Amino acid sequence: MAAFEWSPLWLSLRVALLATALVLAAGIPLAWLLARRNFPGKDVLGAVVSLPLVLPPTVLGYYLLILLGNQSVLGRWLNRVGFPLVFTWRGAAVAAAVASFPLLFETARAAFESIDPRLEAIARTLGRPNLFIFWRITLPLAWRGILAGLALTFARALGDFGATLMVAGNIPGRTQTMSLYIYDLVQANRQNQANQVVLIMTIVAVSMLLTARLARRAVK
Amino acid sequence: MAAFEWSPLWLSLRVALLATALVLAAGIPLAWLLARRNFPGKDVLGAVVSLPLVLPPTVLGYYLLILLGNQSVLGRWLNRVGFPLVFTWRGAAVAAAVASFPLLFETARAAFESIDPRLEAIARTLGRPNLFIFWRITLPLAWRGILAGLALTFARALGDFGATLMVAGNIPGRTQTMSLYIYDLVQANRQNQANQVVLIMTIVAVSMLLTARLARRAVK
Amino acid sequence: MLELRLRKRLKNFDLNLALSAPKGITALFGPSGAGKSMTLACVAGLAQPDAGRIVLNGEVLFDADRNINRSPQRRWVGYVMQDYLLFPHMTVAQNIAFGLTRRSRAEKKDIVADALRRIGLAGFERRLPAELSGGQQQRVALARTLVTNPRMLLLDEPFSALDESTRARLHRDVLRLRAELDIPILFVTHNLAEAYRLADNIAVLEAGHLLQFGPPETVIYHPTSRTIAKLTGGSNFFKGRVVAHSPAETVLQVGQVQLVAPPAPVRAEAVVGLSIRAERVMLIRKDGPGGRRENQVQGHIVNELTDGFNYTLFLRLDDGRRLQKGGYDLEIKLPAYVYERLGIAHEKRWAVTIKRRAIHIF
Amino acid sequence: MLELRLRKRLKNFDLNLALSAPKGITALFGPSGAGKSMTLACVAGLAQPDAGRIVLNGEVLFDADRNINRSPQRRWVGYVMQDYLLFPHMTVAQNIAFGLTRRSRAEKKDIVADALRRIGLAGFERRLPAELSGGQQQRVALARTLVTNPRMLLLDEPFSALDESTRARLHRDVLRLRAELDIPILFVTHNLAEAYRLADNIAVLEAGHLLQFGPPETVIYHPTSRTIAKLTGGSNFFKGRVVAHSPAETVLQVGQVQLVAPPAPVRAEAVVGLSIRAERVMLIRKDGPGGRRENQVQGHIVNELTDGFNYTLFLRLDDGRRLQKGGYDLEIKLPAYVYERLGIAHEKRWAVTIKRRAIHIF
Amino acid sequence: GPTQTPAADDGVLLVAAASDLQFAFTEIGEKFEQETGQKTQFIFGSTGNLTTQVENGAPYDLLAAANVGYIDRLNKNGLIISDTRQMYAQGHLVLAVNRRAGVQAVQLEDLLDPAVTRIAIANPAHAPYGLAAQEALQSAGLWEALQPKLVLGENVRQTLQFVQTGDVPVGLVALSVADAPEITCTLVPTALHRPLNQAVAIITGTPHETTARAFIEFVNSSAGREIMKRYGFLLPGEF
Ligand SMILES: Nc1ncnc2c1ncn2[C@@H]1O[C@H](COP(=O)(O)OP(=O)(O)OP(=O)(O)O)[C@@H](O)[C@H]1O
Ligand SMILES: Nc1ncnc2c1ncn2[C@@H]1O[C@H](COP(=O)(O)OP(=O)(O)OP(=O)(O)O)[C@@H](O)[C@H]1O
Ligand SMILES: [Mg+2]
Ligand SMILES: [Mg+2]
Repeated sequence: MAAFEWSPLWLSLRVALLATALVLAAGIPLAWLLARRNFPGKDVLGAVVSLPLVLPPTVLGYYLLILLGNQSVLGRWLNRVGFPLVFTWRGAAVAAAVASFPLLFETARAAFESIDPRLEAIARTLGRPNLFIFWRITLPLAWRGILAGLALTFARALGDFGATLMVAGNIPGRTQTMSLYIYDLVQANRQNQANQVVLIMTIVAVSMLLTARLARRAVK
Repeated sequence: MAAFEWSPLWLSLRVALLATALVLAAGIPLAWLLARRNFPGKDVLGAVVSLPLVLPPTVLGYYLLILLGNQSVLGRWLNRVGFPLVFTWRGAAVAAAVASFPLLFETARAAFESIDPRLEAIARTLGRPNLFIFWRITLPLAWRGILAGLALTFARALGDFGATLMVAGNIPGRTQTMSLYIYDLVQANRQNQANQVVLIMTIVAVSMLLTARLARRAVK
Repeated sequence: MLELRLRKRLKNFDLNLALSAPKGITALFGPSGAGKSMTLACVAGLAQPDAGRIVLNGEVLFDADRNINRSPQRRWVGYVMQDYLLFPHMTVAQNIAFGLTRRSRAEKKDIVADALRRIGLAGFERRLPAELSGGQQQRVALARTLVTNPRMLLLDEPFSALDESTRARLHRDVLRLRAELDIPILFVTHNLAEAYRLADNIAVLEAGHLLQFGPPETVIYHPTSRTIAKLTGGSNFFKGRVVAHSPAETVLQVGQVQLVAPPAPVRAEAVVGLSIRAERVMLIRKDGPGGRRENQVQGHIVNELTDGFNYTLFLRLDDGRRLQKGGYDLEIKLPAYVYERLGIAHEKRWAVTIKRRAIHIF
Repeated sequence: MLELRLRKRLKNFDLNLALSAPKGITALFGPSGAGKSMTLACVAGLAQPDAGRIVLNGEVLFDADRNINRSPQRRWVGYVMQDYLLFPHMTVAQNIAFGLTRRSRAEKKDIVADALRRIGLAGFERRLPAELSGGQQQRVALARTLVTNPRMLLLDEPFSALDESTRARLHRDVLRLRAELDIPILFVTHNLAEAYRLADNIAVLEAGHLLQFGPPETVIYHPTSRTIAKLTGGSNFFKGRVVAHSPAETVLQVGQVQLVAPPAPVRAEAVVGLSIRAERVMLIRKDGPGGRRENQVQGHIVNELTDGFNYTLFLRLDDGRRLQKGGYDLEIKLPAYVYERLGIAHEKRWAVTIKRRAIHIF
Repeated sequence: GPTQTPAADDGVLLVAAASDLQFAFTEIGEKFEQETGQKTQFIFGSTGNLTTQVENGAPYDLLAAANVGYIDRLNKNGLIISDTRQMYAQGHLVLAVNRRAGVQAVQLEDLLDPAVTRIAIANPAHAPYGLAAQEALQSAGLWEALQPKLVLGENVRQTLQFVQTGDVPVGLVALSVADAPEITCTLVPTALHRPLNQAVAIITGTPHETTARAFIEFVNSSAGREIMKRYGFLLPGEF
């Protein structure tokens, strides 16, 4: 049996972390906006951002490739500024982020909606700016939901296959994530090795989810 | 341009609905158990059931195929009782259910954990059995989270590709869901038709998500 | 000075209120559901009136016509809500320090420790709200607001969950605050004694309307309506016909009795409402100085109640001199030691005198 | 009959309590944080004692030694929590009907309508809890529990958010319930008058311990400790030395004054605590019958407070006859009309008599 | 042997076929129906997946693999009717270049040009054309040097998509799928890699054995061969 390939694992973790960070940065504000503010088209927007889940990942990846590749203005611009996304690990992260965005978004929105708005209101009478209140009251109170969403996002990003494959290619050592590696092994009928890698992936994922869980327990 | 094929859409909806129902039936009790009861290994169990998300769907499908196909005891038994799963639309639903199980499970667990346990406690002093309390107090109070999880589950089931592909095959008219159809069209270089189908899929998904949203608004 | 004019549609009635609360303590008094809390919420900026204007010390906080609606942060109003609403994920110390801005960590710590000492919870810094008793939570909510030095205080039944001695201590704190800060304080309470003790003015609300506004003595001794008289502990409500009236007195025919009451703006023969304060009806000692007293009537005690400190006697007047039909005519309240000294336990027939000051006409 | 023995470790002290509450109303009385709510939670089965035993009418609800811990459902105990805890997603009607089992839809509707009428909220069936005022929520919580016909009632400050007249109406309801149902009712209150009026027994708690248990009169007039005397509205706390004692009386040296007190189980020369009830100190009328009274002293009023119905006077005794060092010696409470009749506003020098019954030794 | 799933048997012939047959078989299917009135339904996918599915009871009637190895794997387990196993085509590897990529590549050595930033091939780990591409590059002595430029597609179709979108200028794909307007192709000499022998077989237990045999016959008929040829396959007898 071949020696175990560690590079896909590191790459996967890197991709999943970056993707989760991206989702976090975009998803939390959007979720808050849709939970707490009213504006026309709000529900449609909410449904639209959940779309990446509905499309088959490969197809999603295909559209992303077209959007980010050098056929598009955006892609060419990214190329020019020296920050190309397609066929890079960063691209894999972007693809995974788009694919798993709804997971955080939806759970965070539900969590925000469940908070008693009077708690935020009373915080405002205490004279603190809204951003401060968001950090100190809203976010901590929505923490459970957000953490659940984060765990889902991270897991999904770790496991993303279709979108990553299209956008990042499957370049061994560069963009071949764990998911792609496992897929290749299974396809190549190297079941034993695949099982071994799945096992390692499982251990890594379970221990990360467990850590998150215990951290949540601790802050509670 | 060829006439639009409706059968994949109906099939997809059927598959997604059955999958969502399955996830609901299994996910809610499990989520409640993990949110409200303490037992050894509870955290590990919680992490393990989130695994389907981490595995690339095709690989997940591969394992499911082996588990449910006629190479396995379970698969042969299913066959004998006249309820085969592999290469049927029910199999597609099972695959989609497994793949999207963590979505409902995680969000429902977070929602259950966010409920003030004293509300359930006071309900118990009012003499109602625990199951009644679960139905009338716990579930409605966790509703937001559960609905978010359901929307995610449904969308994910609708969009499932890898697992369905492996377990159910991609048999037009029988197990070819929307997702697989889109994939086929893209593969067959029929971009225009693919775009058209994606558009319809998008409209269907958005309107279903919107309906759920409005329903949620109404009960609130 | 808080000037308030607001209208807000509620489920069962419209809140429709105009009120000027000067510096010092204004007690909001009224039955459950009168709109007291909603009024405070509007002032704090947590609820939005449909129409009206809220001005604090000349600054417009809200003006529906001019579309002004300051955010709660920019109103600098301290608000202690009826159900406390501590931040459940923060410790007691974090809760209290929440509104403290531009202070060093050490300063904050000092302020918090000081506040906790004052509310009798020194050493509770690291507790979570869920680990506090009801009264402890209430005090923390109070402290959380007080440390922010607001320009106005809104206190919604801030002592309802406290025992007498803790309450008395906090009363002293509130009075000290009033003296030190010189800001308007709106204070909701159901406890008339508390309102009287603390308030410079009492505002009586019912069903969203302001019924009366004035110093405690006025509201208690000169209620302008039966509702207010009831709310402020009045009893013995009757209807009477004006027999005569002069700048010196009003004479009323109540049932079979003529009562001399204080002067009032009434017309002859008009039917008016009146109440007789139960604690102002005097039993006449048999060994006391003789001579007929004002509004003297005679009867026997048919029932009595006590709360340990006071007795409530129910007196039925002799036939031919009844104030009303029914089991009894007059409710009389007297301290337990008077009850004992007069030997009421053994002697049920009494003559009583109703001082004219005890009678309110509205 | 509820028999209760429990021990539970809390953050700042241990709850350690044994109590037998017979049928009828037992008021739990004690300072904020004493452990009253926690005791109720243990009885209802919402908190678990570390040790002990809870027996209701002979049925063991909890026994740590025998590992018995009945579920709340099987305790049939009605519990109204301090913070109401209405089900936020249900209407008022649904909340109240929650505990109604085996009833037809129509029956339920009748029961709910009846309960709502009784708490003065007829027509509020379809409101959500968030659309109710604090006092309205409290009443709904009460109704929700009462309709279930429990075998025991636990009421945690059930009237704290209500105005006097609503409260009085509900008092009557509770008294009627006691008569009809004949079950033990544990009733937490901070209002001594309420406790006295409603309760058959008062249990005084402090820091998790039962200090005294007995009928209201006993607890109020014969407090067994300074804490209880304080809680039950006592004032004028002193230390005194026993000069003489006989089965008829105890003579105490308090400061520079000798006081004659009721007989008490004390030793000669012992230093004891005593309190003098403020409402039992009598001012001596200058026009009254002459002659020296019991424990008569002389002084002048240095300060006075009023809540509209009563005056509290602070009397400083003449030098050489001081009870204690400091600004004043005696707190005296009297009704407002007495204050007026005696003309205290204009006359500050008074002789007073301290009836021996006013003195409690502990 | 595999049990047929009792799905509604509508008499349609289910043909599982490798991705590189996507276009050729679709056309053959239409012709076959015209001639015989027999409907066919194609399931295109990676041969590996399709084989695994057959092993687990997929209700396919026949499998047209891109690599004879998979047919042999099934044969070993008795999952195909042995006598039906036969070669039907040989695939051809081409060098596909995106017209707008601005690179000139007509032979493998041109791939060394720095203008060729990336090269798409199917995944050699499991895709037959990927393996052929690897062998060809190895034979040409370029494998090591080109390693950093490689982007791996899941199958030939996806590999071509990389080139079609222009994100990868050049790819090594099957001639059978390379007919796209954005693409120019050059054949890669077959000598550079082991032959891409494609085999077909009927699955054991199919209720449509006769029809399946007819279909294989049709592929090998002159009409079928004509179509296959047009899509760039070499046919039995030609290799
Ligand atoms: N969110 C709401 N929507 C509609 N009506 C409401 C809402 N909140 C309160 N009300 C109603 O408005 C009235 C005034 O409520 P408010 O809370 O101001 O009463 P309150 O005077 O504070 O009473 P309490 O002494 O019981 O606290 C009540 O009758 C209540 O039912
Ligand atoms: N969950 C908890 N964990 C630890 N300590 C607690 C918890 N809940 C309450 N306590 C503490 O136990 C003591 C008794 O609390 P309890 O709620 O029984 O007081 P209480 O007598 O009802 O007071 P109040 O009149 O203020 O409601 C308090 O000092 C409180 O701080
Ligand atoms: Mg209120
Ligand atoms: Mg309490």
